[in-house]
Amino acid sequence: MAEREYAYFSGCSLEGTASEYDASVRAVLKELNVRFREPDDWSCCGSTPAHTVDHVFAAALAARNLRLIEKIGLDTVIAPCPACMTAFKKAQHSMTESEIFKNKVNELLDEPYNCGVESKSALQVLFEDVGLDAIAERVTHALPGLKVAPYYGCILNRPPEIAKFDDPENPISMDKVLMAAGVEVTNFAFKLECCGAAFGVAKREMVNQLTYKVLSMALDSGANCIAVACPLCQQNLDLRQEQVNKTMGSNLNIPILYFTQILGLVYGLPPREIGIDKLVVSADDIVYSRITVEEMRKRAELEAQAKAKKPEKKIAKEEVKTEENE
Amino acid sequence: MRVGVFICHCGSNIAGTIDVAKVAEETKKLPGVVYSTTYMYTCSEPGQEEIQKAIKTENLDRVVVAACSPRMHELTFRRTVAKAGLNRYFFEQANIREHISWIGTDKELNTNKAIEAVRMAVEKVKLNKPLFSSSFKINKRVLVIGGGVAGMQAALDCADGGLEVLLVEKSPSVGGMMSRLDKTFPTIDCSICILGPKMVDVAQHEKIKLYAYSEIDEIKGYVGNYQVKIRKKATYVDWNKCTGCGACMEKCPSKNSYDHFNFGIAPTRAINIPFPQAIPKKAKIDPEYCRQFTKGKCGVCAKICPTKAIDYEMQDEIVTEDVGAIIVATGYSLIDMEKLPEYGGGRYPDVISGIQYERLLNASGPTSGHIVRPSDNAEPKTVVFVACAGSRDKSIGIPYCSNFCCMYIAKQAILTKDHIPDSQSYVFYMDIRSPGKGYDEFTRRAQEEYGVKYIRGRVSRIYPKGNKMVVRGADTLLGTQVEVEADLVVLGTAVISNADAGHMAEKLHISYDTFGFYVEGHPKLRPVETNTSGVFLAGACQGPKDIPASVGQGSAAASKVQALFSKDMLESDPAVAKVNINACVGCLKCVGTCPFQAIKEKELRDGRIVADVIETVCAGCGVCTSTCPCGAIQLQHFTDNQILAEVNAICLK
Amino acid sequence: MPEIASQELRVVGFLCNWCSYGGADTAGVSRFKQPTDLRIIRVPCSGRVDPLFVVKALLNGADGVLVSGCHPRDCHYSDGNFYARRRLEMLKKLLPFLGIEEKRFHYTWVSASEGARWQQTVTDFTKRIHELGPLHAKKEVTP
Amino acid sequence: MISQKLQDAIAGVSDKVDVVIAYQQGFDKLHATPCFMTTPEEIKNVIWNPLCVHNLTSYLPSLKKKKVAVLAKGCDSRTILQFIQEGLINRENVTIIGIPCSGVISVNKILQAINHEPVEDVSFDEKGNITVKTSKGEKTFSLQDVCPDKCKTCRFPTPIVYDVLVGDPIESNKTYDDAYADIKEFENKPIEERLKYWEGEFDRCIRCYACRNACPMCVCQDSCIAETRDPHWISQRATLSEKFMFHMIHALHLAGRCVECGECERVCPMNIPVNKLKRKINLDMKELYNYEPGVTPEDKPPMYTFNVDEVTIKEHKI
Repeated sequence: MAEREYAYFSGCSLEGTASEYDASVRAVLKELNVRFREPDDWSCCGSTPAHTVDHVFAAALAARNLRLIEKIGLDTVIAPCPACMTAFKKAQHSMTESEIFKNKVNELLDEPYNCGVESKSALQVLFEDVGLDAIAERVTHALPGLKVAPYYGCILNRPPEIAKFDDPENPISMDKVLMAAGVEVTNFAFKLECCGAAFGVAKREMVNQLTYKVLSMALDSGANCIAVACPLCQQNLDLRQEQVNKTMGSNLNIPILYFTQILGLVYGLPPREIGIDKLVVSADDIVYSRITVEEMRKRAELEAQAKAKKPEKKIAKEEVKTEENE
Repeated sequence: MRVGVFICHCGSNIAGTIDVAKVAEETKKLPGVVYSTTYMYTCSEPGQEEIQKAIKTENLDRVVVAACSPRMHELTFRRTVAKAGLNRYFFEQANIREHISWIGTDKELNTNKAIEAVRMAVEKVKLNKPLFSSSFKINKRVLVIGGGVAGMQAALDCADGGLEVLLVEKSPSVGGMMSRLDKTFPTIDCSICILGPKMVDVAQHEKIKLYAYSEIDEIKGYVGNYQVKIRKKATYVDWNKCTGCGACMEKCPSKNSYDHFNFGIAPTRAINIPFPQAIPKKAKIDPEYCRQFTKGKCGVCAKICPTKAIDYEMQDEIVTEDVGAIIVATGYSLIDMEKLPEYGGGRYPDVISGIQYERLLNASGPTSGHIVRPSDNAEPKTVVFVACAGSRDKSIGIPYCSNFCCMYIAKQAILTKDHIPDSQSYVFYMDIRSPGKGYDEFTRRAQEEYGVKYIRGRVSRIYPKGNKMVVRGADTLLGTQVEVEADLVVLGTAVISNADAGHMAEKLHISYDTFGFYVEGHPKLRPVETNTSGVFLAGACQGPKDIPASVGQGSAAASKVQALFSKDMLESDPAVAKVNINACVGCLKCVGTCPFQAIKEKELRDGRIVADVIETVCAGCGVCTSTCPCGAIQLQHFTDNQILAEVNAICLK
Repeated sequence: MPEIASQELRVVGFLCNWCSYGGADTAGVSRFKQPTDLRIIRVPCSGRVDPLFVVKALLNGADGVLVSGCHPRDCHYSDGNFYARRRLEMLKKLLPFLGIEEKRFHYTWVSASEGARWQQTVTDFTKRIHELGPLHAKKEVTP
Repeated sequence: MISQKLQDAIAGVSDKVDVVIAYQQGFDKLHATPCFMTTPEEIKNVIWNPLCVHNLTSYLPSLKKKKVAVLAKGCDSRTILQFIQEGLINRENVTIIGIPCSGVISVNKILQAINHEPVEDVSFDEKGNITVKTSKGEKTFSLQDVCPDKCKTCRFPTPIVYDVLVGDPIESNKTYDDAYADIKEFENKPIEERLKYWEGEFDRCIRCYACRNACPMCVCQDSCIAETRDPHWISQRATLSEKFMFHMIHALHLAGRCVECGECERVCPMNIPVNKLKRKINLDMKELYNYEPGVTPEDKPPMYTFNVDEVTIKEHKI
């Protein structure tokens, strides 16, 4: 791992509203000895209204940044924000697919981009490059009682031909990463469901309903916390809960953490350093519940002894399989 | 040399985009051509008479017909010229329809291309030699691969016709998919009740030799004379001793073995008899679950068995059989639910496949016909059926329709109502495909008499909510989203070819399409033949099929075999390799490359070594001809000179 | 007779009877439109295609040669296309050494059911030959 | 003196065989010529010097049923191995008298240098120089200047296979890449240039078939399709395309079989680089199937076999 070096593209939201995501990602990468550099003079990734009006322009915005990275001699960029990542991956995709498109884009740039940079989300890097073992190795703390519903949002792994990461309908990377870190995850059916954030301003009613669905489904799945990997998801699910409660007559109060914040906690990082305090729905209970792995082991033993008295039967669930017939 | 050329209009199929008159007039100028004419439908009887007349009046000694593909009518016209007294190989067919008139839009270019096509044929036919087929004895035994309803039908029809039949079934019992079904549409009669007797007949027919739990290892030879290696898989139970009493199954301690017969809807024992009506009704051990194999100790069944039939040391056994024809009825598989993540990908116990539901409905199934949900064994009140679960879905590579899901879903919905009168069924569908006799009425009954709610639209997601499964989809007729809270969801999973369909095809030298289904000789006119003579198709291995269609094909394939075996001798195709012993230098490179070991070395009287072709074994591929450096071994009808003549006809300017 | 000047080039195809010739038929039956340059020679098996046929065609006036057989493992004669694959690959590497663009010669696998694939192959290959232009404009040919 | 050792070696095996094939003096000092010896008396005629250029193993297939002892240089020994691979000879019938060779002499090069004056005498010095005496005086050449090109990159100065070895083995410092440097270089020329080159070379061909007749691997002999009517691959017309076709037939029939003994080029009266095409194919055979003709007896010539999965052959896209 160590010898490899990545580029790091924080992007606008991680500079602002999602600074805790930025902080936690950097902290976790540091903990896992992932080396990275930031390109100087980076600019908008193109995932702004740009891509709704002009694809070449949007791609050019992305390609400019990718070119900067290419120039400092790096071939992979970590873009924690899915919007940036998708903008990059999309530009990369369409520029490598079509020579014509590539030329159009490069015409707009000071220096032509030679498509030499692969873009990955922080999750993708942890899951594919760092690997679950390395993630598990570093764990020092446990969060007993914490049940996390991993929420992937809409673009982290879609569309498949562009994201080229995880299953478009049933992603499991975040589940795996959190499990590797010793965190319990629930079987969350709405891990991809639209939270409506994109319409946050235009169609508030609808967004409230959608957000409500996602949050309540998380609770139904037995979760007491939602893990996200996208600033927009986080903001919408976290910030909107009060509003949702008003309109839907619910009283939701479930903390929305970046999955990197949860990793930070089990890695024993100080909560401030990973911006836990910036959350709207307080995650203090989770922080207080944190204990060291040793204590956790002791508890487990005690429970085991208690259990030992009444042995339980369990029938392994058979996976459903079709069989050839002749 | 007097060549006659006959250009076919094929109605407007050819004449529409080719100036046939010009082709006739131009080709008349070719050296050797003494007669050239056009005809509306050359393959018609009067059309063929025209050719025969011309052969007489113009005393032609070679004939070229420019018409459709030789794959269509070559044999027809060979017979035509033969009737007129010419050797049937004094004929060539130029394909100006499939390869020209149907694919080119520019009439001038097409016409020119047609003229050249005829010129090639003329140049070749001038070099054609008279060939005479020799005849060889055939082995009148038939091998049927697959003991599903199609295979059994084929086997029984052949056997009743007096032929010796070998029926090879991969699983421990014959019966195939149909033996798993509860009722059959549209008559709702009990599947096993109508299939059972056939299964018994198969077992008892003195002409049928059944190889259950066996697979095909290797097939060698050619039509009339195949050598087949059959692998009898180890059952670890001596079937000669086993009485099928089932005592072992009751006592077997490993109770969580995967039940292939029930598609895993419920576990079975490591030693098991697949189902009560199994034929043969014998037990077999699944070593991956049996404790004797996994843990190395147990032996309960061995102790319990009254006839001491258990044999943990048993090995696979290979037997070799000779047959003259092969009927392939290997059936189909169903797509793995893991391929459908948006429907839970098999993670939710209460989302099951149609065939699993079939087992739940079935009185001899794991629940003795009581419909219960796998998760909590509760009786479902709301059941949602999802048609086209995988079918007609390009994104997972299954663009085709699975043919019978619409019907069995209607059937299952009806049966659900019968079993649970206060239940409500929903069906999400794309289109209702019910083109069979009595089929459409049946789907209507489901809706009108049984109140099944049909929702036209695809399901986008299935997710659990409390102890229910929420099915969310579009209702394209109302143009809204719909969500149904179901107790049980049944997926009409797509029909796919068997995982090993490709390998089987390779063993048989038959071709298969992109989806692994076997390719028939002609999509309309040779539905059960393959391009490999002596090998026939029956049932769903050729494409998704319901029961009547499969049975029909089984009988059709059987009748084809009967026809083939109606003669004692078969005519060998004379278009085989022939050695010119004067040119052969005996380097024997051909011997090494022949895929059929059809070439042996032969010592001449003067002690010279030359290659020698075994005519009946040679399949006529011509690999030897392109191997031989001195052109001494020539594939008749496709000799170097004949192909060169065609090359020169279009290249030399 | 020369191909219609300037419009067509001379493209020769050797097709195995069982797969590719059938594939070409399927394309026809499905009315998949194709360029008219191709002239098809039917052979029982791609294993019958002596590389010398290809050379002969190219030397004697063809601008491009296409050989198509059954997909590997799917040969009607079980092994024919395996031999073809080796021989034709050898030729493909040799042609440029002789000064003949290897693009002028293509060998591929098309099954009897792949009408669309055949249409694509013919269309693309013919297009490529037209991009290369005539092979024989620059050199004297035959008697 | 090596010739003496050689004669002893031959005497040693001669009683076990029907015929011994070696070299003897030709019509002048500059020419050696093959000799077929059936009696011990003839052995004294045997000579060995850098003028012994012929590949004597070429005669083996025609003597398949006889017991033969044959003189083989390093390059010639590859021919024998190829014969074994293709089952054209029975190894047990052949006694190979191997003879390490530090390079032979291209008689043509000498003749050109002395512009075809009648040769009076030829002598060699220990440094391997050759001195040729004509009425016009003496000329001395170093072996390097007058050896055939194949010797300059020879990787097998010592026979790979032999029963008796006469003289001490010689090591070669040449590599595979050395041997094919010229091919690689030619491949880098512009394509038009390549076509022009071959047209120029083949146009000189007079279809004398000397290359074919001298080729040890041309098994067809009188049945060569260059001359038959059935099959009728080429006419006798003296057009470029027919000449071109002839050389393609020769090349493709030797695909993956040519042992690069160079006989074809040695005998070509028009100095056509006949061997070049075959060596190019050999290069490809090495790349594709890691196959090199005539180096191991167990190999199978790549054109007569196949792998179901050809890892080295990528499917071609249009």
